[in-house]
Amino acid sequence: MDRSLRLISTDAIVGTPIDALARTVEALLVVASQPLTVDELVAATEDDAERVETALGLLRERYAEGRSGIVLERVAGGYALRASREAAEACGRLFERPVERGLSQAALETVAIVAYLGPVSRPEIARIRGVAADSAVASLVERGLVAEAGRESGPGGAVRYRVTPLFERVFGLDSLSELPRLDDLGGETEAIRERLLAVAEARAS
Amino acid sequence: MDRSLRLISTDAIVGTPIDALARTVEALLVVASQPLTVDELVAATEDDAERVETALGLLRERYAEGRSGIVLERVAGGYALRASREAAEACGRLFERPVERGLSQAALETVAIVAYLGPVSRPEIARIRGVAADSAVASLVERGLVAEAGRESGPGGAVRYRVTPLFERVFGLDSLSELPRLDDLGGETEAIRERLLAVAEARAS
Amino acid sequence: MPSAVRDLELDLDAFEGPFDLLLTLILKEQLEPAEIDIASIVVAFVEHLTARDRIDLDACGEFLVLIAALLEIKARQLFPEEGAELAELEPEEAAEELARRLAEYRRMKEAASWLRERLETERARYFRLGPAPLAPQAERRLAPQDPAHLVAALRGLAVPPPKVSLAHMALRFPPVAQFLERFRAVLRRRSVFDFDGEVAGLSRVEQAVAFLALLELRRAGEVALAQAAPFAPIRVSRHEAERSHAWTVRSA
Repeated sequence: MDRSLRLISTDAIVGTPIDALARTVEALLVVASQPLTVDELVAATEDDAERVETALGLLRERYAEGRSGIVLERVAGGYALRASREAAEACGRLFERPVERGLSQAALETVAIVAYLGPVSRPEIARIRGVAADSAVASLVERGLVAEAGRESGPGGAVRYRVTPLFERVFGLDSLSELPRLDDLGGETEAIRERLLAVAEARAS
Repeated sequence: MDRSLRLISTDAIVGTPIDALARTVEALLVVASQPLTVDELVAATEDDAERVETALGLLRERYAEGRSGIVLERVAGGYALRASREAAEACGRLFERPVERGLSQAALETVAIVAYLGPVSRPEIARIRGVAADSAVASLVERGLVAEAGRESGPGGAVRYRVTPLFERVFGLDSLSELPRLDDLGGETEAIRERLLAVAEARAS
Repeated sequence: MPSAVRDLELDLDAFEGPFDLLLTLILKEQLEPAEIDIASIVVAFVEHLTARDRIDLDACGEFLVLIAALLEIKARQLFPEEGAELAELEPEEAAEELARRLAEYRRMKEAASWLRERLETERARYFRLGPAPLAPQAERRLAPQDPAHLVAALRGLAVPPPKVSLAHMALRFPPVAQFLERFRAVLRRRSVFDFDGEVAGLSRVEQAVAFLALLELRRAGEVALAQAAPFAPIRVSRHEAERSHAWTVRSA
């Protein structure tokens, strides 16, 4: 392979030493908020793909796990800089959010329905609450209080949700059987469901 | 000064060599979305301020303009990574500059007032500029250069505005105290007054 | 006859064209006075004057009157509450205050041009806007919660809805025309009356409709309105140039 020869000749045409190209590539990567593809790097540097790959190779050595706190990672969409694993704990502290004190009314109603009637689907939650449940469910899933639990039977059945072990921990319950009883609403799951749906219908009419 | 002694003893307590701390600091800087203050770095690394400053010193040498495509700079009261000036052209092909579309004269005057006199309310800005400030303020807020900062005291007080860390970053200021003193900017006022006087004298003669 | 003032060509941020068109648009409320940079108009006029050999005193006088009127309109719109404040100052104090503000604005213009230059010298500054591509996700952690809140939320959903009140359906709006006639009748007897006194004792809805009628009369030029201060009594007087052609009810 005439690799060294080719490198020299390309250098002569483009006029940028490979380490200067590598500096430009690392500069592009530190500004990017998305992984950059080789094509994008080629377009931005106005250099050729092979030389850009060579520069990326140099940078992968310099920004390697264990050697540097900044790590160059090859991901699905291209290349991106990330924090080293060694620094994961410190990064976790940087991104820690203060503890939230409570849940919004919408979230509380939704998680209560899922806890007592689950597994339930979003359409059913929406029917009981009288408003679309999409964002409330999504935020509960994101917080890890609620998770998917299969689909309703039949073709195209809606996804159903149940509460998670994190929910039990946050509400101080050893299991769902410790949920306070709702005898005034009928006590049993089916009775509570019918009662809530009946009220929702009255509200809608 | 017992600096070396102190360094060794701190090392012994914390147990992290200074280069490992520097790696953690660079990792934090590469994932942060805003400049990080020494205090924030101290909290995230759980190390002490003096050692964090030492690590930052090492990193400023490694990530210096001309030596690296990634540059560590002191800006907006903290530390942040940016692309080297050398790579500006390549960056320009791939990214928009934070204030790509030129700021209008109205926007520049408004942001100057907010930077020098902030927090200020829209009525105060209008009073100084002699024209309504609503659209200029709205465009600055949209660009992220200006943000709300509470209200004037008293019921129904007007919203007040201040400049953001992004403003300092875009203009390359470590803090607002780096803005030139207004007295030093008054040269043209004097020139105008003199010109007016000259015209008046010419008419009188 | 061509006028040096009214034909003055202007090129402002918010307007381009002759001065008299600008005035027309402002008087027709098609242009916001607050958006007009009056200093630029003055500069344009002074430049216009200096381009000539002799001073046109008539033009200067006309210009002064027009620009003063424009300034007053703009000032009233910009600082409705401040007009009174400045009016309380002695002329020297007011002039001093005005000079202070002009100087402050001049300094801010200087600061703005410094910022413009700075933006130019910092052109090469590129940094990331927004989160890093592979940054860790911020974790949202919840404080311990009380299961009783779940119970309260479900009980809230199980409360039957209250009977819908239809009371507002009975709300009747009296026709505006009724108040138009009433106010006209009052004005035939007296040249001035006090709005608040006239509608005292009426329901809030009736008062609101009466106020609409008042605005209609004002719009048609049948009455003049005066109010000393916000929330002060509104004085209604017969408009001097009362229009003879009868007002026909267009709305209501």
